[in-house]
Amino acid sequence: MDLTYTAEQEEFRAGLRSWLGDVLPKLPPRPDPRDWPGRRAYDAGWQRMLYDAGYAGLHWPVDAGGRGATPVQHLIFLEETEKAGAPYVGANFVGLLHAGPTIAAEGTDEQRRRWLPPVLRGDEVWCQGFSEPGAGSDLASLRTRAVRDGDAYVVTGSKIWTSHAEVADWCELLVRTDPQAPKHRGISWLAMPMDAPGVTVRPLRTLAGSTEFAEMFLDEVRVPVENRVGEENDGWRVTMVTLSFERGTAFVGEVVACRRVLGEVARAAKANGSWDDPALRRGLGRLAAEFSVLWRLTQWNVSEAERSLRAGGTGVPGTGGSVFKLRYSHARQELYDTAAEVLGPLAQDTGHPWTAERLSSLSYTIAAGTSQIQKNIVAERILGLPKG
Amino acid sequence: MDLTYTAEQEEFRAGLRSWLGDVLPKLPPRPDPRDWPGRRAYDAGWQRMLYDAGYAGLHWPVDAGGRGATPVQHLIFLEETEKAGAPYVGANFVGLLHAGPTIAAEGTDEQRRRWLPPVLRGDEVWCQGFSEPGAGSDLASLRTRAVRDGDAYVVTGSKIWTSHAEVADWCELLVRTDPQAPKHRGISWLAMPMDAPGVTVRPLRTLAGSTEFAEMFLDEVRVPVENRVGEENDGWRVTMVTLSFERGTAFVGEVVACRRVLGEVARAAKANGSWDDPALRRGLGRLAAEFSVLWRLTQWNVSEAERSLRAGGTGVPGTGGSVFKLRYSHARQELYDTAAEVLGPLAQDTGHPWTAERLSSLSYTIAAGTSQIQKNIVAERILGLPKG
Amino acid sequence: MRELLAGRFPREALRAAVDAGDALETGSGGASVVGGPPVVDRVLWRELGEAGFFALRLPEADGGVGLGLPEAVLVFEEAGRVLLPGPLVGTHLAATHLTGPVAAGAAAGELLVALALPPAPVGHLGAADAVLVLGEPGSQELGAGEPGSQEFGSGELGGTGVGLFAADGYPAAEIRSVDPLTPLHLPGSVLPPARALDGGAGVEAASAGADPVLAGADPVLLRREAALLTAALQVGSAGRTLAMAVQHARQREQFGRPIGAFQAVKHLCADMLVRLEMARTAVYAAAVSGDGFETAAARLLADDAASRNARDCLQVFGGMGFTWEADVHLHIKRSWVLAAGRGDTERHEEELAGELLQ
Amino acid sequence: MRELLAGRFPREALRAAVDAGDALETGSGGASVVGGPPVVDRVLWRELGEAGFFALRLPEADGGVGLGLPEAVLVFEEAGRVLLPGPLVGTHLAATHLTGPVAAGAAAGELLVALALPPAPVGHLGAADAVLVLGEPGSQELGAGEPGSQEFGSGELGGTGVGLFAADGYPAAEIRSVDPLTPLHLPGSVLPPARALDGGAGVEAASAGADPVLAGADPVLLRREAALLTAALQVGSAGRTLAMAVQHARQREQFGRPIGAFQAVKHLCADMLVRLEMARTAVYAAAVSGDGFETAAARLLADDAASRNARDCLQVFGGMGFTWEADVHLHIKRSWVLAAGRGDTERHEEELAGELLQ
Repeated sequence: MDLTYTAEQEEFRAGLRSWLGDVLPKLPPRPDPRDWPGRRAYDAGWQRMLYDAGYAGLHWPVDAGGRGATPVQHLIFLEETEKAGAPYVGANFVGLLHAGPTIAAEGTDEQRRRWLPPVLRGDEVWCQGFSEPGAGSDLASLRTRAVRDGDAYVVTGSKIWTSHAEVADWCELLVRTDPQAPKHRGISWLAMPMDAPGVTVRPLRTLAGSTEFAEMFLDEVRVPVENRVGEENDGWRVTMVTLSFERGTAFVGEVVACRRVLGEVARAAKANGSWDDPALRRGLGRLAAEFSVLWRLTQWNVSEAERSLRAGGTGVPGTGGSVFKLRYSHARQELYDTAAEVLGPLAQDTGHPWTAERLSSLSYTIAAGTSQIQKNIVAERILGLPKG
Repeated sequence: MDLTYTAEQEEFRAGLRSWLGDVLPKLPPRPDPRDWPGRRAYDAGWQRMLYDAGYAGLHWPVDAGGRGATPVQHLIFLEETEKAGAPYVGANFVGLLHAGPTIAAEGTDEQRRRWLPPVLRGDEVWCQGFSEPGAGSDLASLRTRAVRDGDAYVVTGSKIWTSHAEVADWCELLVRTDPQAPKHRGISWLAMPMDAPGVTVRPLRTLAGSTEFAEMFLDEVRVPVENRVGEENDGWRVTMVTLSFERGTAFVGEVVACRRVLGEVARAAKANGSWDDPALRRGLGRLAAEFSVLWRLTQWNVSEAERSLRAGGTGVPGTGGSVFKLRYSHARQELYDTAAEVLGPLAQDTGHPWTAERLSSLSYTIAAGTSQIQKNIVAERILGLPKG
Repeated sequence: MRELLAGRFPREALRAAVDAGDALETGSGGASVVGGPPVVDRVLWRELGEAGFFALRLPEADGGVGLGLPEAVLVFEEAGRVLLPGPLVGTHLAATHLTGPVAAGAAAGELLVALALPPAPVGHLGAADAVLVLGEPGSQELGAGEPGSQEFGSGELGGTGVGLFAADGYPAAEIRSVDPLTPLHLPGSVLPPARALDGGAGVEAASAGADPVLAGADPVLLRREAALLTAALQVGSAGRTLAMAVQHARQREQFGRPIGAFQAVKHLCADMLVRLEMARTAVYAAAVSGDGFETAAARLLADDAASRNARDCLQVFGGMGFTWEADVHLHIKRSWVLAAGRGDTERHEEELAGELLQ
Repeated sequence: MRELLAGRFPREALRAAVDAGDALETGSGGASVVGGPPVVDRVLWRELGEAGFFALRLPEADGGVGLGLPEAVLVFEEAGRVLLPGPLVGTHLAATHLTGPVAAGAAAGELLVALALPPAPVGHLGAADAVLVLGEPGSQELGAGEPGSQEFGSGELGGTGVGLFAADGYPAAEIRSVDPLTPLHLPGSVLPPARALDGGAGVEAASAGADPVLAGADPVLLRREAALLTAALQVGSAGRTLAMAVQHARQREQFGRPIGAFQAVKHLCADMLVRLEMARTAVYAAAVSGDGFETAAARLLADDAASRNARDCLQVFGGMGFTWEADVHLHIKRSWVLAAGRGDTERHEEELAGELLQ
C-alpha cells in the first residue's frame, strides 16, 4: 500500500462494506454498559457473525483457523468496521488480539486445538493477568508466584487492570516460576481457568467513574501444568513475541474515531458560536493536521509491517510504533481538552460523552508504557543512546 | 519590603532618581560596540560617577569599601538605573558582582586593599575564567592545571565564554591544583594578571554573530602564589560562597527591561495591525502576566534574602532563585519569539534589535546551568528527591 | 487554619464526602448520578464560621477577625489544599460585602451562600440557602440561559450587577458534576424576581438593586475578589498535588530504585514546583496590591498550575493514580470546576494585553 | 542525490559558503552585513542541473528525469539536510511549470530563479537571474510594500496570479538576513512592468499574464508545491539536527558519562524524532496525494519540526552549540527563513479547520 491501496485491497474493502451494510441493521440493541453478561452475549453474537462470514481471526495464520490476512487488509477491516459503526471487539479483545495469537505462535498442537476455535467463534472469553499493583512500568518485576505441585502450579498473588474479568472463561497469566532468576528469566505464561477455586475478582473503579477494569486476587489457585504455553521460565519471551503481531494496527479504529469526533467538535463549535474565536478555530485546524498525519503514519506503519513480512521479516514496524504512540497519546488528550473548551459549561457534566472521554484520555500517556518509558525506548533502541 | 516598600526605601529611590536625572544627560555618547577600549573607558567613566556619588559597591560590605546596602536597596538601584536608561555595568560586571565580592569575603587584608578599591573606582577591569570547552554543565570537571613552582603557579589550559577578556586587567581563574583529589576538592581560585606572558585571547563569535565572549589560552602562565584567594584546593567553596551574594538581584534589570520591551512589542503590534489577531493579542496578555509575576517573584526573592540576612542567615533566597531562573529563561525566549511574530518579515533582519535579542535569548536555557541542570537542582535540593 | 482543617477535615472526611456525594451504581460506566446527598457538612461549616473563615475580613467590632485579603488568600489556599467542599467563596463574599442577616448568617457559618457568575455552572446550589449573583461587569443585565444551551436571556439585577436570591428559587438545572465534591447546576433562562427567604433559614429576603443589603456591594470588586479567592483555592490544590507527587516519587520503586531518582520524574516535579511558586506569588501579590491586572494574572496562572500540576501528579503516580480511591482525580476535577471559563480567561488576557498599551 | 551532495557540497563547502557570504567585521556585535558576495556556487548549480535536481519532474522526452512529486520531496529533503543554499524551490518550479528559455535555463541549472511570495522576503534575489512571483491565491493583484512597512501596495499580475520578472529590476531592498546562507530582500512598494531579460543571462523576457511562458502555471498548484517543497527542506534540516544531537549526546561526556545516558537528554532526542517522523510522514503523504489539506498539514508540521528540532539540538549541544563555528545556528536560522509567515500559517490552519465542517 505505502500510502495508496491496490485494486485487490480496494476489492476487499468493497466486499467488507457490502457485508457490513447488510448485517449491521440486523444487530440487536446494544446492552446497558453495566450489564456484563449482556455485553458478553452481545460481543459473542457479533463475533459469531464475523465467524460465519469468514472475517473471524482475519489476521490469524491460516493454520490457526484464521484468514491469514495481510496487515493492510487488517487495517482496512478495522477502518471500515469503525466507519460503519460496527460493534467493538469488546469481550473478545484479549482472545483475538493477544492470548489467541500467543497460543497460535507458541502453543502445542493440542493447546491450539483446545483454545483457538472457541475464540474465533466467540464462545470463550479471555482476560489478561499481566499487571500488578507493584509492577507498573516495570512489568517484569511482577511477583505473583507459581509453585509447582505435581501436575499443577499453585498460584498466589494479585493482578490489576484486568478487563472483562467478570465474564472471562480464561486468563492469560504471567507468573514468577523462578524467584532466583534475573527478573525477565523466571516468568511463565499460563492459561488459568477463571472458575478455578481461589480466584476472586473485584471491580476497580477508575477516575472516570467506570468499572471497566478489575483487580484479581489469586489464593493458591491450581493451574494444570499442561496449561503452560512455552517453556517454564520462558514466559517473557512468549509474551513479547505476541506483541509483535499487532503489526501497527493497534490504534486503527481509534484514529478513525478521533477524526470523526474532531469533525463533531468542529460542528458543535460552529453551532454554539465558539467557532468565532479564531484561536480556537485554528487550534482545531492544528488538530486536524495532527490526526490527518497520525492516520497517514498508521497506514505507513502497517504498510511497513506488510513489506517486512513479505521480505521474510518479523512484521514489526520499526520506528513508527513508538513514534505513533507518543504523539497519539498526547493528541488524543488535546482533542478532548479542546472538546471541553467548545462545550464550555457543559464540559462540567460527566454525562456528556466527551467529558467521560476526556477523563479516560488521561490514561493514554500512562497505560501500556508511560510516555516517559516510551521515550526511553525510542532513545535507546531507535536512536542508540546509551542506557542511563 | 515583602511586596511593598518602606518609606526609607522610597526615600532611597527618590534620592537615586534625582541624581540620575542630574547626571544622565551629561553622559558622553555611547561608544561603538566594536570599540573595546572605548567601551572600557565609557564603563569606567560611569563607574567613577557612581563612585563619586557614593553608589559604587552599593551592596558591598562597608569594610570592603561598599555602602552595605540591603538587598532591597540594591534591587531599587538596579530597577531605577534600568528605568532611567543608565549605562549597564558593562566591563565592571565581574569585578563588581563576582570577583570583588569573592575577594571581600575570602581574601586577606592585603588582597582586599590591593584589588577592591580599583574595582569600585572603575580603574581595573576583571574577567572570569571558569568555563572550559570540556567542562560545561559539569563545571567542576575543569582541567586547566596549575603546578606549583616556587612562589608561583604555572598554569596551562584553556577557558571559554570569557567576557571583556580583551580589555581586562585581571582574571578570576579556577584551576586544578590537585588532579588526584575528588573533582570539587582539587580546585583553587587565582587572580591572574591578563598581561602575563602565555595568555592568549581569541574572540569567540556566538551564533548571534557577536563577539562579546572570548576564548583564553593559557600556556605556562606564571601566577604568583600570593594571588590565590582562599586555601589551595578550596577554590570551589570560595566560588560558591560568592554566588550567594547575588541575593536574588541578578536579573532585576533584565526583568524591568523585558517589561519595557513587551510594551514596545504591543505598541508595534498595534501600529502594524497584528494586534487585530486575537490569538497574538492574548498571547501578549499572557506574557504580560508572566513578566508581572516574574517581577513580583524577584521582589519576593530579594525580600526573602533581606529577611534572611536580618535574621543572621546567609541571605540566599530559598526556592525562589531556581524557580525564577527556570521560568524567566523560557519567558524571555517566548517574548522574543512573539516579537518576531509581530515583526513579520522584518524579523528576518538581524539588523533589528529584537532579532538579535531573539538569537541571544537562546542562551538563556543553557548558560549558568542549563534548564535540565536547574531542574535537577530544584528536584534534589528543594523537593528532596533522591539523586539519580 | 491548616491545623483546623487537618483536625476537622482530614483525608478520611474528604473520602467520606466523596462517598456521600457519590451514588454511583457499580458498573454504570458513568460517574456520580444527580441528586445525591449534599457533600457539605453543616457542622463543619459552623466550625469554619467560628474559626473566622467567613468573617476573616470583618472588623473585630463587627465580630470579625479584622484581617485583610492577604490573610484570606492564605486561608483559602489551605482550603484548596484539602479540597474542602462547599460554597466557600460565595459565603465569604456575602459575609464580607453584604449587610443584614444574610451577611451575619454567612459570617457565622449558619448559611451557605452559593456564587453564580452566569453562564458558568453554580456550585452547591442544592445545599445552599441563598445565591449571590454577579452579572457582567458594569452591566445591568444578568446573563442566564436555558440549561444546556449557549444562548442566554437576561434578568434584571436592579442596576447594580449584584443580586442575592433564594437558592431554592434560582432557575437552574442540576447536571452530573464532573467533580463528585461539587454538585453543579447550569443557570436557567430567566431569573425570578427577588423573593423572600422565609423563616426556614432564619433570615430575611435579599432583593436586588436598591436593597440596603447590597448597598455596599461593588460588582467589580466582588468579581475581582471572587477571582482571587478562587485562584487561592487553585494554588492550594497545586501545592497539594506537588506534595503528593514528591511523596510518591520518593517511595514508589520501579526498576530497582525510587522513581524520583529518574530525571524524567524529577523534571516533572520541578516543573510543578515552578508553576506552583509562580501562581502563589501571583496570588499573594494581587492580594497585597488589590490590583485588577495582577488579579487577572493570578487567575490565569493559578488555573494553569492547578490543572497541570494535577495532571503531572497523575503522570507520576501512573496507574496507581488512575483509580477512584486515589485522590489525584479529585484535584483534576476540582481544578476543572474552579477554572475560569473560556470567556473569562479571554477577558483576563485581553485586559492584560490592553494594559500594555497604556 | 545524497551522494552527489555529500561529494559536491560537503560540510567544508557549507562553511566556505558561510564565510563567503559573511563580511562581518569582528566585534561588530551584529551579524553579516549587507551586500557580501553571493553564496550560491554557479558551478554547483549547474551540477545540480545536470544531476536532474531541477528537471526531475520533466518528462524524459523533454530532457527531464520523468519522476514525480514524491521523488522531488526526497531530493529536497536531502538538500535541506545539508542546508544547500540557493533559490532551489523557485528554480525547480520554473523548470517544471514554465515554458521557453527560462524554463530550459532553470532545468539545466544555468539560471537561478528566485521565488517571491509577497509580503515575505525574497531569498537570493541579488544572485538570481529571474524572479518567479506568486500572488495571493485567486487574486489578480500582487501585494508588495515599502521595505520595512507592513502596508502593501499592489501591482498587476496580468490576471493569473503568477509573474516572472527580471531579478535586477525587481523592486526590493536588501536586509541583513538572519541566515548567512540566504541573502534576503524585502519586496518593494510597486512592481515594475515586465521587462526583457537581455542577453546577459542568455534568455528572453518573461512577461506577466497572457505570455505563453506562464501559460501552464496554475498559481494554486504553484503555491501548493512551493509549500510542499519548502516543507521537505525543513524536514531535511530537522533530520540533520536530530542526527547531530544524537551524535553529540553519544560522545560528549559530563559527570562521568555520555550526556545521552541522562533521561533529560534522551527525552529531548526522542521528542525530536517524533516531530521529525510526523513531519516527514506529512510531507510524503502530501506528495503522494497532491492534496491541499495534506500540504497545509505538512507545512505546519515541517516548520515546527525544523525550528524546534534545531533548538533542541542547541539545547543538547549546550554552550558548544552556541558558537558561530557550530552548525546548529545555521539550522535555526534557515528554519526561520523558510517558515511560513504568520499570515500563511493562519491560512493553513483555517483551511484545515474549514475542512472539518465538510
